[in-house]
Amino acid sequence: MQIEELFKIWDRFENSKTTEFVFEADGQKLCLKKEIKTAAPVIQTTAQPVMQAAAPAAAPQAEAPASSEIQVSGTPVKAPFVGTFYRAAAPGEDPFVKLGQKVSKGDVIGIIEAMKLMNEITAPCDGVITDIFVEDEKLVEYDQVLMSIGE
Amino acid sequence: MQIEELFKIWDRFENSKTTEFVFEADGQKLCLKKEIKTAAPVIQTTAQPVMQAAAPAAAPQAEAPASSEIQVSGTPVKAPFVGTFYRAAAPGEDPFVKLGQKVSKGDVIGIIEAMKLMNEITAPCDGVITDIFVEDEKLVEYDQVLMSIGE
Amino acid sequence: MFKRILIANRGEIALRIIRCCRELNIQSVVVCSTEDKKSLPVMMATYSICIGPAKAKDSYLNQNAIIEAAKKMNCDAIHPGYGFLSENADFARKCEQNGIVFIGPSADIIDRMGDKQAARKLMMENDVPVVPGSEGCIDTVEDALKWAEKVGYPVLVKASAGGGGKGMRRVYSAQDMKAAFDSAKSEAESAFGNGDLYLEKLIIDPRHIEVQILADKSGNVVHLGERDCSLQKNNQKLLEESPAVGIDDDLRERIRQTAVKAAKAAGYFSAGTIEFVLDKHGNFYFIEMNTRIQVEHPVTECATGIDLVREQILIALGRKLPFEQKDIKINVHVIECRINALSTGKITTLHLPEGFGVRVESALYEGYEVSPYYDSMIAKLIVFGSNRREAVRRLRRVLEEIIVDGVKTNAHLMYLLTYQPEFIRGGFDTSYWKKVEGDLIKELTEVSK
Amino acid sequence: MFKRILIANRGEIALRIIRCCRELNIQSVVVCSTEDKKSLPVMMATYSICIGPAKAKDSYLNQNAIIEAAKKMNCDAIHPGYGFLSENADFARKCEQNGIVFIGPSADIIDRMGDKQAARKLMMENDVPVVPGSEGCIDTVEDALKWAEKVGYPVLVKASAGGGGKGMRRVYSAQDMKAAFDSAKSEAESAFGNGDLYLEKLIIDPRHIEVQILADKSGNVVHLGERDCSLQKNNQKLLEESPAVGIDDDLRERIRQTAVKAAKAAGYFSAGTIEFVLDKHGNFYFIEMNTRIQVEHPVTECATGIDLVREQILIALGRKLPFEQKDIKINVHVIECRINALSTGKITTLHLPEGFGVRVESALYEGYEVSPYYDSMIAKLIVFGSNRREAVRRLRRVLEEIIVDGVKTNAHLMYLLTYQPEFIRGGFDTSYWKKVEGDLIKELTEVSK
Repeated sequence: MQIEELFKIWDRFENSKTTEFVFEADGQKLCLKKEIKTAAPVIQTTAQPVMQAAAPAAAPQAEAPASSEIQVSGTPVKAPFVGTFYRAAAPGEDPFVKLGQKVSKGDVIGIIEAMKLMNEITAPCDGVITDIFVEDEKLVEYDQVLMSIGE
Repeated sequence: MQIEELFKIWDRFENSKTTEFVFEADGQKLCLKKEIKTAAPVIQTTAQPVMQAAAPAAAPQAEAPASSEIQVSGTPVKAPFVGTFYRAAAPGEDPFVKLGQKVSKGDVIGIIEAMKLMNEITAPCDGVITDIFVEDEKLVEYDQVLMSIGE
Repeated sequence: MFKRILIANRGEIALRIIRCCRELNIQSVVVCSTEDKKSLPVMMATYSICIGPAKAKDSYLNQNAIIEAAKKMNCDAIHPGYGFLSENADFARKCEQNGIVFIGPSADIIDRMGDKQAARKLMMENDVPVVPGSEGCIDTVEDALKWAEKVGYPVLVKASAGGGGKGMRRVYSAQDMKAAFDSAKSEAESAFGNGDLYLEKLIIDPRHIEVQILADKSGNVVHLGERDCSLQKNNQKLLEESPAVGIDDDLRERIRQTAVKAAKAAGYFSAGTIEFVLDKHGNFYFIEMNTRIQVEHPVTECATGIDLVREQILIALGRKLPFEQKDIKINVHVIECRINALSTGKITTLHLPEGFGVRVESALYEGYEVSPYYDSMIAKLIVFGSNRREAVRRLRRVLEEIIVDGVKTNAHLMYLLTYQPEFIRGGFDTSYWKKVEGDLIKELTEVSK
Repeated sequence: MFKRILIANRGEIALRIIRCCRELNIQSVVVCSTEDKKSLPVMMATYSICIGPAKAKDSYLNQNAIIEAAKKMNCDAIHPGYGFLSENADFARKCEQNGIVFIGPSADIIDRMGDKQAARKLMMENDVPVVPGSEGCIDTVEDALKWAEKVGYPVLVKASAGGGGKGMRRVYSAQDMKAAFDSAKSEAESAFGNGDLYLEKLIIDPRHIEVQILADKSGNVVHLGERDCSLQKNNQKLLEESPAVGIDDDLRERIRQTAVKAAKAAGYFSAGTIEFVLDKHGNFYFIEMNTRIQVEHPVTECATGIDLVREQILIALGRKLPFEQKDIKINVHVIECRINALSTGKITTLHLPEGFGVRVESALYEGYEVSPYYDSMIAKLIVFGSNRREAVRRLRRVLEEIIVDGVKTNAHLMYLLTYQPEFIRGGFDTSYWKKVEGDLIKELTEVSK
């Protein structure tokens, strides 16, 4: 079997309802398996306007806040309001916290600037910084997950 | 087995209710498996206009053909075209068939009048009339179930 | 041209503005609450930004968060829609102070027209009729009787410090005056610690007629005809139409011209509405000016072919009106019917009507969750025809056609309304709904059996 | 007024007619195939009746079944829509014979205009320009050269008995004539057993301009302006607009008046369309008359405010036109874009655009199965604005907004088209799509990466 053929079969398998595929020939063997979705098929209205991407007029979305639909394992630290997130007290200084760093409840982990005021963001619990989702100086929206604190 | 042959088999498998397929020949082996859908929830668009019933202008629907969405147990006898269904050869005469009557394949069980022609409707198989869904002299639509024949 | 407009609103009006921005090649940033993250405006805008929790106080009314979002997202203008912050002079001023164009009139104009007593005074000075009232306070029953005799009964006795109906009495004849005056005075004293009273003519069951105005910053003012919004339940409009029927051309023209005069007196610019009450004798009185786009603006858009939101944006940019009064032609009859949710829930099946003479404004989609946090209006059905009869028939058709499964709506009730003789005749007043509602509900119950 | 109309069609046009019936208080009976039992027209009509299996030949083209259904359901008229039996004189005659009004012109008129040679002759007799052709057959190469010299090259050599391009040759200069003539003759002889040839002027890359006509049974004829339908792929229209751009008012008026003359010559009544080709020099020629409502009729409806289906029904009833030519005003630019399915399947998510200046005609709903049996057109997006630029921008907006998940469509391709300089300029001819399609597909592939 050529790799092109193999890929063809694999693509078909991906798009099929088949959950297991085994094929043996000429001393070669191909075995494909898929996990079964036990959840009932949810009909989701993902009504994103089709042409957004193609629109020549559309600007890069870079400056918009990132989607806050994030899988968080530990305790999430969320933005209490819209503003600019800073990881350090001043440019060039060390960030308040780094990945893997131990923190105690109440420790400052960042700053959100809104209406020209600097608002300290503190850890909601003791633990270890397991994830940092927002880069320095980025705009965050209300309820956006900034970091997560694990054990 | 050529890949075209393999794909042909696979397509059949996909569109079938078969959940497992194993084929061995000439040292080749093809094995296909599918998970059984435990009746996924069907989202039905029963988009009946809400106001039909409330519309003061709406006339009684009596003369419209009855919905042909009928649960049939035996062999259905369907209308082959639009027309008026008669259960007897002439008004006042006995109907061709009655409920529970034994019929043989080819027996006349009713008449559909269309374009001023009387068309005999015959039993598609031997059996017993188990259900009569359409009244005498009613308009029937194409494919509408007139009667059912059981054992 | 603006590069990017922030839309400080939600629902159908946010979508309306986003569509206009797209057509003007302007980027749109819509703000949303956590509740509205899956709304159609959020999906359709160039960008969206969540500014607070579900409660409007903390999101759509959160001035600081909105200004912050607009600044950080480099928006050069804010469109407030209707409701929420649209008539908040403080917010308009904050926009101005932060170098962001508020799409609407200036904060000063909003202030001026928002103070009802000052607005009334301004109108009187400019010969715009207002509901007749006593000049200053009336201290004695004798003076009250004298004033009432002059303007004619019925009259309203009102507490100067009043509000919410407290210290207010309707007086239908001279013999009831003393009792009403005394009880209003004592109620006002105990409620507000101030027993000052004044009198106003009571207009019984008036029609609600409003005139749409467009004015630019160079002082050009045109009217776009009137809307009859007399179909109201508890002061909430249910159905609006244009032109108003059953009034002669002379009166119609006087109402329209008075509205232009009022807008000029206010030094107004942007889209705005002058509201009048019209009594049975053809007398009309200024009530207030709405300094924003209104829910029922599509009625006028269908009647004139003029895109009001677009004009708002262009006026905010300082452009002059591209037409004069004589260019504005109204040749069709338009009716808008509001569809309100009577329960919350997920929309399971949705079919919005379409076709000749129909426009629908709605942010619904199949799967959308109608939320309890905001206004219950979920769709506006706008129909037009060459005359009122044609529009009424089309309204029936679209009300037969609309399907909104998953929540209860007022669509059935409004449908039954379209068969009421008084509705078909048109020209009913603001008391009409109250009279007919009971019958309609009864009929609906019978039909539903 | 008719009491009940049978609609012998499906999809969006059936829905269009049902809506009109509802507005006229006429009951509707829509016929359907087994495939269409869950269609929106079936749900929206007063009644529906299944008349045959999926294949159109046995259902929507089944004349006997349709007549039978109409009679048994006590319908007093049949509206054929477009396509299917709409231009079938036999069917119109059967309706007449069965005492059912055919909503369209008489069977005789359909016959007259359906015979292309007879129609051409009629037009010539009435000074309506037709594509110049030889009178009768041309027997020799010498006569062919002589004729071609007279009208100018290029010319078309055509077999009298021909069809489907057989026995047809394009001749661009005198030196190619002999070879073309001889080969066409022998091809015609072998294909049709008849070598008779005639010549016609070849119009290279014309524009397709058609004029909408309304005529009553009393001989009153008005035009409702022209439509430019030059954007075609393999003679299938993709986008239509009105008015046609890039032609001066004198020419525009001459085309419109010629169409009125043609309709009068045909003794026409009902809604109809006169199709012309327009060459680069401003010469225009009658091609054929469409004796039915057309797919693109909403373009004219949005331009004029006249409900064409309603007028068709009223004309069929014998009513006189309620307006004269001078009453018909066209003040907006309208564009219709057809959305075609490029694959079949179930619609999983649907969002049809809405808002100011937009009309959508479609029988889609979420959950609907797009069938392989019928036309691939699934929606028509009609936009209008005060000028073409505004309409184009609105078209972009609605193409950005539309969501039809579950099947592939041409929406993306049409969207990219709206950014092509030649499209933006307007006035392109029927060869334009062929030239631009490759680029658009390439661009689409790159964008999709």
